[in-house]
Order: sequence, then structure tokens, then C-alpha cells
Amino acid sequence: MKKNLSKLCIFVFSTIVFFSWTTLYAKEVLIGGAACETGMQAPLDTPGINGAKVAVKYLNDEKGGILGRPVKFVNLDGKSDPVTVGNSALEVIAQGAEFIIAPCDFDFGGPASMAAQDAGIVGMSLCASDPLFSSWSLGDKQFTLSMWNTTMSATAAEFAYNEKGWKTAYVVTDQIIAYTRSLSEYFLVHFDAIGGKILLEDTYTNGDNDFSAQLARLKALDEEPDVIFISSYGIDIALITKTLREAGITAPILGGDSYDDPSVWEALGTKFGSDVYFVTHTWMGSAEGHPDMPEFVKLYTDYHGSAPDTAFVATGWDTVMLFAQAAEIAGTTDGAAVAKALEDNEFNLLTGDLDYSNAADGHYPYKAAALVGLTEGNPSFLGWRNPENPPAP
Amino acid sequence: MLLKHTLEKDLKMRMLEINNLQVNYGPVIAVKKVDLFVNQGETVVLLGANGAGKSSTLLSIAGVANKLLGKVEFSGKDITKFSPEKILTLGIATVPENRDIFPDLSVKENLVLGGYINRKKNNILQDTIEEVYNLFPILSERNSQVAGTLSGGEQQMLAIGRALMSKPKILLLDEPSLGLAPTIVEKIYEHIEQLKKNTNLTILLVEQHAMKALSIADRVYFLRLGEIVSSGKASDLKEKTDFKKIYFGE
Amino acid sequence: MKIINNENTFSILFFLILFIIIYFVNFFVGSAIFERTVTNLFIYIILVVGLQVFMGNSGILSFAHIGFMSIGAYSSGLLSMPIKMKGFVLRDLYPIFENVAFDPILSILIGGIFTAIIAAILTLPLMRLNDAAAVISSFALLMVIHSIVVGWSAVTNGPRTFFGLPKATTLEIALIFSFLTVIFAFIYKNSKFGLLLRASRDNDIAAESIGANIVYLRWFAIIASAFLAGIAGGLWGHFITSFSPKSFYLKETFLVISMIIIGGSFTVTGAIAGALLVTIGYEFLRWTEKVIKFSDVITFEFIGLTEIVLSITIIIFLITKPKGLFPFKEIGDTINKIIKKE
Amino acid sequence: MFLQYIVDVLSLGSLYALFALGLVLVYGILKLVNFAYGELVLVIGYSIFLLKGSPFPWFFMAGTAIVMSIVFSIFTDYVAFRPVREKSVTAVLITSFAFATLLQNAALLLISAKPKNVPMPSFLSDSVQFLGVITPVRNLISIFVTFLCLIIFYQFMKRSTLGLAMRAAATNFNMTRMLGIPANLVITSAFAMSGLLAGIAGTLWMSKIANVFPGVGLEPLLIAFIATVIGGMRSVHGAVLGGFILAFIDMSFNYLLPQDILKFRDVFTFSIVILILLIRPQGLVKGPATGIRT
Amino acid sequence: MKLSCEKITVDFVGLRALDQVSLSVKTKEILGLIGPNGSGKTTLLNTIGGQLKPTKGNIFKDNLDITEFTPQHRVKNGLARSFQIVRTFDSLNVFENIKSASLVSNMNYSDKIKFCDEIISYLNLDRIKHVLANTLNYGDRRRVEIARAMATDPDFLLLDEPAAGMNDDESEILLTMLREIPNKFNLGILIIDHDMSLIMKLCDRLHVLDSGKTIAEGLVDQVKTHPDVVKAYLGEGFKNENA
Repeated sequence: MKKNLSKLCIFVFSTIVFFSWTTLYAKEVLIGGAACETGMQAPLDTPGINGAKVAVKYLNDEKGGILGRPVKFVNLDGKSDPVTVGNSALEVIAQGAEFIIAPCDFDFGGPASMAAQDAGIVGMSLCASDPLFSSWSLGDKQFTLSMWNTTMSATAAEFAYNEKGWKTAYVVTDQIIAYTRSLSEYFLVHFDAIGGKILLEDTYTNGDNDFSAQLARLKALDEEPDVIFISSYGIDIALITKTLREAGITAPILGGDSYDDPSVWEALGTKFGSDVYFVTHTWMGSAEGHPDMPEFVKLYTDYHGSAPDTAFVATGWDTVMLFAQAAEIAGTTDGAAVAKALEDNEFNLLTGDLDYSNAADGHYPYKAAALVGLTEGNPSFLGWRNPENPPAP
Repeated sequence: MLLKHTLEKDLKMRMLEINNLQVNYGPVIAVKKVDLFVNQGETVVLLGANGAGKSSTLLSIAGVANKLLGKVEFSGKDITKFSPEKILTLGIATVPENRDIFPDLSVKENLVLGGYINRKKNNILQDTIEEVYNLFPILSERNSQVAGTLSGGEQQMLAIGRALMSKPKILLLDEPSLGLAPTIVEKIYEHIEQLKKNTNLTILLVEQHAMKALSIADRVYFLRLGEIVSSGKASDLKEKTDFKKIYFGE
Repeated sequence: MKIINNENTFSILFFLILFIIIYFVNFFVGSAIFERTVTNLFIYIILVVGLQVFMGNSGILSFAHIGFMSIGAYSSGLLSMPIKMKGFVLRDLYPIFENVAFDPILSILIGGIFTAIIAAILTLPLMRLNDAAAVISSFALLMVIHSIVVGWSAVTNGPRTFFGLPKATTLEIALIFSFLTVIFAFIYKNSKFGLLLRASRDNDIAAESIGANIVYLRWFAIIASAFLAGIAGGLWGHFITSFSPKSFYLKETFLVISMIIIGGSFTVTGAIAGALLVTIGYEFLRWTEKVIKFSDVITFEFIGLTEIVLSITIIIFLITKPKGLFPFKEIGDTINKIIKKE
Repeated sequence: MFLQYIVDVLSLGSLYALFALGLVLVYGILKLVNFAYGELVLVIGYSIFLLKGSPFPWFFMAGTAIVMSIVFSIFTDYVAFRPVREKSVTAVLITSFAFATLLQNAALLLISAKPKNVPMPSFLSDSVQFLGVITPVRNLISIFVTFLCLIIFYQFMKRSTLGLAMRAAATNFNMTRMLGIPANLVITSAFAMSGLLAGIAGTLWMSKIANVFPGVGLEPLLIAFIATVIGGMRSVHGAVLGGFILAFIDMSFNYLLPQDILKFRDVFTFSIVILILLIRPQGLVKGPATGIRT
Repeated sequence: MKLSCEKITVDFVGLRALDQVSLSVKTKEILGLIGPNGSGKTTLLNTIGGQLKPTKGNIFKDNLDITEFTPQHRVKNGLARSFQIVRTFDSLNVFENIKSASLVSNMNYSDKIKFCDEIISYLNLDRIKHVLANTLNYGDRRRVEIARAMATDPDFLLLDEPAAGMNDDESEILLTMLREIPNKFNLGILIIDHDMSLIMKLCDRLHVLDSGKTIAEGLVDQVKTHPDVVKAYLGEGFKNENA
């Protein structure tokens, strides 16, 4: 009995020593992710993770890692649940992560960035575009790779009013996350500011699967709107579009980067997948999006066996490359130094040129937006846009 | 007495035999030790005050008593562990104490269900329904009426009729007089007697009203506190037994 | 009334020692993740023991408990959130709350009391329902609470993440609250109210015949239970610091019910054992998932595996051990017996 | 406008009625609530999804999916009901809840958490216009299919011996057994029919939402629940009535309530459920007398 | 003290279960309520115990009209009962079963415990005091139920078939216990049992019901030979000379 006990003690002790040794002397740069591979957030995060994996391989194969150290990327599924995201982030930080990739949204990504801030390391969301994802609310080492909704909405509004001449709009806001709310909010403000008229604002909550109430109110309007702005998330976009079209409403539909999801296009199909426009991060289809795009597509195809199908893939690549570039500039992976490098420099990325304001100004991402249109369920690039006077966050 | 039984056993065909039956409901012992038998064509009555274990004995033959020990044999076959539906298929039909007709179904539908095992043989089913209607003409009048709206006596007739629909070899009848006015009880017993006469059906009857039951029974068992305390030919017992002693004690 | 009898004393002492051991194990391990798990465990003990106070003693399955937890989490968060954060999170907040920022622990207590008051108002008429009707009504109550939390954007931020709570719940605080809950549950169980309620659980008609007013007995129990759920919610909210209505829904309900079914709802010991075992199982599966992820060997996703294991466990338990691991006897009873023998 | 409203209520109500009817069948006979009922819609959705690439015509895929729904419904009985049926009402509630969780997470583990597109023939989405009403063909088909199902169902329950046996079993289970009607046959038939109805309703539901994800079963379950509580847990008429009433309530709220209040619609409907349980636990239609549960 | 029913009528759907039944029990008296199956005995007891509301008629305890009282309220006014189907609290031990019932009485806590112990030893339950009720045999459960009813410190005890399912020895023991309870605990007993020999030995007076109506009442020997009683039990056509 006593012998066994001492054996157990030795075992426990040596295990603890071993684990502390592995964490202390790990030579790799560990990039930790808490992005969501499951749940409603997955369609936006999974492509990012896939892109990030390509970037990590590229860094290790071609660039000798970061600061001469090999790079390892581990993502623990955040399961589209803020609590799990927080737990996952803490877990990877405990394993020695020096950089955190947060999910592509404020609601889901916030907890990961908060954990990164507490640990004093840089956290970057793949593509959260709500201005809440700022250094104001999360801390001075937290960034998002995406443009903010101010830019995204203003681009949509200017496209509708200035380019297409749609004067009246109907706006549907999905209540589900901060992103969908602020996207509508800035669209309303900017469309109004440049002279457009909002006929009706309505709300929807993701997962309701029933748009009949809103439809009833829309039909009660005296005039049909020129454009319908649907700020929603995931497959519900297709559901709402389908319901509108089935009820005989033919006005064009406009939205944000949540439309950049092949499953949405598939759900819309050839029948409903026309006259739909959205603002997103970049164009993967050709060199029009970015001169390096064909090269990235090749790397991606080599790694995953199929070509990327959404711009969110590029956000993953960019997030890792941005961290690598900033760390090289700073000469260290230390959180404060990397954050400063990010604030002080301008970066050329697949998702456009990016320049951050300093922490006091919220880490405002100065960035251009890409416009894409759908025809019979197939996307086509309409070009880069830079709104003239986006609303203030 | 014992000798007499053995003789009878040899003379007539044994249909149902119960040995050492014990029935428990949770911790309650409803039937302690019951041995009885019923011969073909006989009408046997089980008498006793309430709580004596009469209904439990009957239900355990029908296969719906949960925990039972001992042995129930039907035509020489051990049916102790058989399911209720299997037992009916063998030819044992039950009319339970509170009749348990299906109140939301019509009289006809109740009867059709009673003939479930003959459902594939349409002509048999029709003929049997006719037979039941002949026996209980009132049911024929109420053919499409919802059973729940029948009077107590009519419900009792329906319950018996339903049981007959399966063309049973033996009928288990549990207190057909319960809750009925004396004149109705009289009528029910007339029907049972007629049934006996017409079909020579074997009947195991449970009753509390001793006199009525004795008048149609061949043999009698007395139950008290889950045990058989005496048995014998109905005609003998009717004269000799001190019923008051059995019912009221000393 | 002599409420701390031998059995209570032994049980309470046992859990005091157990909690202290867990505390020191954590101290010795010294890992942030471990501490997080243990803190979470203590919060869950409050929740499950709180559920036991009602469900165990009254014998009525309640789905509404997680709903009460959400009331505690949101109300305490609303009170303790720093004023600056309120500007970010709750932009349409009513003016009276705009400048409120209480001490988190005070907020948690107020949250618990508030939850108890809400429960008192909502549940009184429901307490006379039995069996399926009682379960369905508690399920409907969960849906009502959930829908209100999702819909009432002004104070809950709607379906979106409610964040910005100060991180106030430490392991020590969770442990202390948890231990107080355990003491309360034991005292309650053996008090007049507890005894009569347990009597009504076994047989309601007989309980009425000895003068038990079942509706009120159940009502007191669910108020106490809701108070504890509210406290657990507040502690959890100030531990996780950001959550959404989805954090208090069917998946969590299932988790808590699993705990109490596996442990045994009739005993406080069972509730604690259930929380402990399910947490250990959950963490083990999560650990497996993590090890696989870090090993780079298998790329297969193990999503949902924990829930699958849990549901199979529950079904097996209900078939083979429907009253759980501790069906009737508290751990103190067993200890008492052992001591008496020696 | 008014006609549009009628068509909307009828098309939604017909779906709700089918869902409610399927739930009430099992409850009627076993007096047990099937929490895994909604997962039949999950089975339908994933079955059609998995058959997507196959060369078979759509109707064959839908038919296969409905067969799968029946199979899973019977499977529910064997996993969640049979082993614990005799223990307590609560035990079955929990096992069926656990079984539902099991199926959802199996879908999560084996397929994906992402919503998957369920193919539907495109004519279902064509709009029809008549008397000022614009509605997709799908809605008219829902109404037609439901009424057809209801007629067949009622005829079956009234005329067939098995239907009679099921009605009888709903009143007094033991007595039906004493008439030689096999208990297992009745129970299995009830689950099979429950699966069939949920399967048909689920296919129509899929044509409405056109995607499937692990949590897809919750809403149909809630619908069936609310409708049966309102209409009567013990009565098939009640369930059908409850379905239409629920659709009427939902649709009226949609048309009448301002959006700020509309988001609390579920609060109202579930409050109605609680109120009915308190005031009239048997629901609007009382159903057959209570029998003995086995 | 006196417990009395006056012209109690209870109607169920389409059935008159009790028809103008009146009876009364005094302190220290044992009244037996008998009658064949379905005669309404348990219905009457449920009406007195408050589990059922009478359609017509009143129940008095002395001069207090308790017809509208809830069961709990009746307990506080000195009525306690046992049930035809055993209704012990199965997950509580014997002591807890009895203690739970004593909680409503007006005694202080230590007196309550003392009183419970007194009842326990009187009914010979000491041996199984700390045993869970669900592990007891049937006879013990019956006695626990009686003890539980007594622990409420009642003025009147309503016992529904306390000896059902007991064997002869157990019944005999129970009989001796019951016999002395009225004097020892200063209360009155209203008892239903099917075991006629027990009833006949135990009761001071009998009250006979048939089909919801009173057909006889009085001293044991009078009732035993009452022709209506005999008819009710044995049916029409019984020849009295057999006695």
C-alpha cells in the first residue's frame, strides 16, 4: 500500500514536471484559435480556419516560421457559444498560445479577445465587423481584420442610391447578434443621409423560420420598395428571400458579408439567386480581387484539395499573415509590441490595404469593401468600393 | 369430499386448473393460496366477501395480474406466464368487474373488437354478432349507440356479449350483479342461464350475492382472506353451509 | 426544533471535508483551466442542489430551473455592470438603471432575491399540478422566461451576447456559496417543511390527511430553489462575464437534469454526486477531444460526443437505476452506521 | 386581404394539425409525452438531404424519408419508452428527452452542425394568384395533403379493426389486451402512425424552410405540444382543432401586433399553455375517459 | 365529543353513491361501518375525511360544521384517517412517517417526539423505527398508517380496512391494540373492515350500508340477525332458518 502510494506520488510529480517543462520550453510559436467549427457561426469561421491553416503551412515552408521559430496553429471549437469560445481561448492560452484568433463576430468572438487581453497577448477576430469589436470595449491589444459595419453599410447604401438609383428601401434587421443590428443601423443612417427614403423597418430573429408577419406588414405598404436590405445571418437569408419572392415581391436584395456563404447561394438556387447584391471582404475568383489571389488559391487548393469558395477563406490567411508581419516588425511576439506594430504600420492584404488607428481611437480599421452580385446563384465581382463619408461608429 | 372430486375429475374433462396460486400487489398479498379446477361444461362459482381475493384470482387467469406464483393450466397447458392476448386466443374470455366496455365506441364497434381474433373471417364475425343480438335483443336495438350512454344493465350485457364474440371455451364473469338494481340482476342471471342452456358454455363466476349465484352454479368455492375455505356441489352447499358464519364470522 | 441531527452533521461535515480537499487539490495543481473547472463545478453544485430542494423533496420534475438561473444571471449583471460598459451593451437601457453599478456580490444576492420573488409570483398557481401537467407547465415556464429574455432587448441585449460583467466570482466565493447551499439543503430536507413535502412526494392524498398543505409546501420549496438558482446564475454570470440567452436553454436543462437523475434526486448527496460525476465525465471527454486536436493525428471532429455519451448514460440509468446512485440514503447515514458498528 | 389571411391560417394550421395529431396518437394510448417527437422532422430533413445526389425522383426521396420517419418513431418506442414505460411518467419524459438529444448530437457528429440545404421540387415555390391572394403552390398542397390525410386517418380509425383497437386501447389498455388484441401491435402501430403523420408534416415543413440542422426538431415539437395542450391531450379531434387554433393565434398576432410586442409572441402562446393546464387541463376537447396506464 | 354526519348524499355521474346517510360516533366509542361491495362505505369515509365533497348534507364535529373544510383543516380539528390502499410514505423511515404527522398538532416539539415514541411503542414498531417504509411487510405498513393517523393527536380516528391483507394472527394482534386505543388515547373510532369476525369482536355499534343507503344500525348482535343485512350480503332468497 505504502509502496504504491509513493509510486503514485512520483508519477504525479513527474507528470506535472513534464507538463510544465513542455509549456515553458516550447519552441514553436503557438497560434491559438477559438473559432467556431460548429453552430450558426461555423459557415463564417470554418473558411477562416482553413485559410489560416494554409497560411501557417506557407510560413513554415517558405518563410521559416515567425522570427525563425516554427508556427503551430491549434483551433479549439468555440461551438458558436460565447461561453465555450471563452473556455477554448483560455485553454489554448494555457497551452502557451502567443496570439489568439477570435471568431468572426463580436458576440461570439468577444470572449476570446477578452481572454487574450487578460493574458496580455494580441487577439484578432477573423472578420468581426461590428464597431463594438474595438479597443474601446475589448482592450488595447485587440483588433479585427474586417472593415467595420460603418464602411460595409455605407458601401451598400451608396451602391444602391448612387449607382443603381434605388430611392426607397425596406430594411429587415435580424436581432440575433450585434453585427446584424449595427449593419442595419448604419445602412439606415447613411441611406437617409445621402437622400434615400426608408419605407419600413422590420425585425426578424434568426431561427424563427417564419417571415409571414413581416411579409404581412410589407404588403400593407402603399408602394413597393426599390430595394430590400436584409441584415441577417446564415441560411435564414435564403429563407427570407424565398418567402419574399414566393409572395411575388421582386425588388433587388442587398446585404452584408454574411451573404458570402456558398450554402446561402445553394439554398437560393437558380430560382431565387438573382438580383441579390452584397458587400464583402474580397473577391476570390480572379486577380481582380488582389494580384496575389491566384497564388493563394493555388496554395489553398494544394492544401485542401478544392478551391476556396468564399472570401472568408482570405480572412484566415490574412489574420495569420498580419500577425506574422507585425511580429517580424516588432521583433518579438510580445503582446504590447505586436499591438504597437499593428497600430503604426499599413499592411497589404488579400482583403485589401489595412491601416489601424491607435487604441484611443478604437483600432478603427481603414479598409475598402468588395461588392459582389448574384445571378442564378452564381457570384460575380462588381469591384472595390471606398465609401466617401461613412457614418461615425 | 376429496374422493368425490377425484371421481369427478375422471368422469369429466378438466378444462381449467389452478394450483397454489398466489397473487401480490406490491406488498399486498391478495391471493394467498388457491387451488381450484373447472371442468368442461360446468358453471363454477367463486364466493366470498369483498377483499377475499376473488377478482384477483380471476384476473390472474386472464393474465393481467402482475406478480403471481403458482400454476394456471388450461386444457393441460401451463398458461401461467402467458400474455392476456395469448390467453384469450386459447379460448378464455373475461368480463371484468367494472365491465370495462369502451364508452366512446358504439355497441357494434365494441362487439367487433370482442371478435378481434376472428377479424379475418368475416362470416364468423357476422354470425357471432347475430348470436349475441339474439341473446341480448336490446343490444341489437342499440347497435350504433355509443356504449357510454347505455344503462348499467345494458353495459353488463354488452360486456358479456363482447366476451362471447371471441367464441370462448370458458367465460370468466366477475360480479355481474355489481351496482345493478335487483330486477336488473334478475334479468342478467336469466340471460346467463339462457346462455348456459343454449351453448353449454363453461363459466367461472365470481359473486358476492351467494343465493343468486348458487342458483345457476354446479359447483362452489368459498374464499376467505385469499384462501379457499370450503368447496363442493352447489346444491349440497346451498342447504348445508352456514353462510352467515362465513360472511359474518362467529 | 432540533434540525441538525446526527445524519445532517455527518453529511455536512463530509462535504465540508470534500470541498476543502478539492480546494487543496486545485491549489496543488495550480492550473487556470483546472481552477475554472472546479469553480464551475461549485456553481453547478449550487444549481443542482437548489433543484434538489424542489424536485427531490416534491418529486416533481422542473424544467424551469435553468430559466430561474438566467433571471439571476441577467438581473445581477444588470446591477453590477460598470456604467461605461452599459453604454456599449445596453443602449436602450431604462434611465433608472443607467447609473447603477453595485458591488458584484451584493448584486448576486439581490439577483437571487429577485429571482425568488419572480418565482413566487409565477409558480403559485402551478403548484397544484401533478405528473405530466406539472412537467409540461414547467417546460412552458422555461419557454416563457426564455422568450422574455430574448425579447426584452432593453435590459438583456436580446438574443445577443450580454457582456461586460465584472469578473467577481472566484473559486473561494463559489466554494463558500456552494457549501452554504449544501447546509441549507440538508437542514431544509429534515425540517418540518421538508419532511411534509417529502411525505407528499410519496403520497399526496395521505399527506393531506395528516394536515400537509401541499401547494404551499411546494411553493416554499420552489421559491427557495429559485433563489439558489438565481444565486448560481449570478455567480456564473460573474464568472463567465459574457453570455447569451442560449446559455440558459434546453442543452443546459438537459445537463442539470442528467446530473440530478444520475446522482439521485431524493438525496442532497445524490445531487452533489451527480454534479461531480457529470462534470468529471464532461471534462474527461473534453480533454480527450483536446488531446486529439493537439496530437494532429486524427482530424475527425468529435462534436456532440459528450452529449451523446450523456444521453446514453441517462437512458441506461433510468432503466437500471431509476432512483440514481444515492436513492434514499445520504452519505451521513452511511457514515453514521459505520461509526455505530465500530 | 381577408382571403389571404384565411389561406395563410389554413396552410399553417394544416401543418400544425398534422404535427399535433402525430403527437397525440402516442399520448392517447400510453399517456406518455414523447419529447423525441420533433426529431422525426430531423430524420426527414437529413434523409432527403442524404439522398440528394441519388438519381431517384424527388417523390421517391420524400417517400423514403417518410419511411425513415416511421422507422425512427418505432425505434423511439424501443429505446425510450418500452424499457421505462412502467416506471413513471417522468422517467419516460426524461428518456425521450435524452433520446432527442442523442439524435440531435448524432446528426451533429456524423453530418454537420451547419444547416444543410434540402432539395425541393421547384414547382412548390411557384406563386399562385387568385382572388387577390398570392401564395406559393406549397401552401395549397399543404392544405390539400393535410385534409386528405385527415380524411384517411379518420376513416382508418373508424372503419378498420386496427383503428378501432387503437381507439379502444386509448381508453382502456388492459381491457383491449383481454380481448386478444396484441398490446405490442397497438403500440407499434401508434408509433408508426405517429411517424407517418410527422413524416408527411415534416416533408411539408421542409418544403417551407428548405434546410435542415441538428436543432430543426424543436419548433415542430413545440408546435405539436402547444396545439395538443390547447386542443386536448387525449383527443385526436382536439389535436387537429388545436393545430388550427394555434395557427390562427400565430397568424392573427402576425397581422395585428406591432413588432415590438410581436417578439413576445412565444410568451403569449406558452402562457396560454400554462393557463389551459390550470383552468382546463383536459383541453378544449375532452377526449375519451381516462383508462389505466400500463 | 361527537362526530356526526347528517343526511349525507353523494352523487357521482349517473350514480347515487350515498343516499341520506346519517351516523355519529362519540369519544371512546368504536363504530363499525359495514356493507357489501360497492355499498358506499369508503365513499362515506372519504366524505368525512374531506377527500370528497358531499352533494348534500353536513358533517359536524360537536357543533362545528366541517363540511366545507379541506382535509388539512379537518386534521387540525381532530380528524385523522387511514386508507383502504396502503399509503405509507415509502421513502421515509417509520419514525419519519409518524413524525411528519405529528407536526400539525399543537404540542411543543419535544412533546411531539415523546408522543410519537409512545405511539410507536404502543403499536410495537420500535424494532423497525429506522427502517424505510418501502421495505416493510404489509402488516407493518398497516400499523404504520394507524400510528401515523394517531400521531396527529386526533379526537376521531377513521380506519378504512386496517386489517385487509393481514393474516389471522396479525389481525388478532391488531384487534387487541385497536380495542384499547379509544380509552388510552381518549378518542373515537369509525372503522370499515371486511373481516366480519374482527368487526364483530371490535365494535360497540355497527352501521350497515347497502347501495348507498343505511339498512341497519345498532348493537352488534342486533345487526347480525337483521334480515336486510343478511339479504344484502347473501342476496335474495336466503333462507333465514339456516342460521
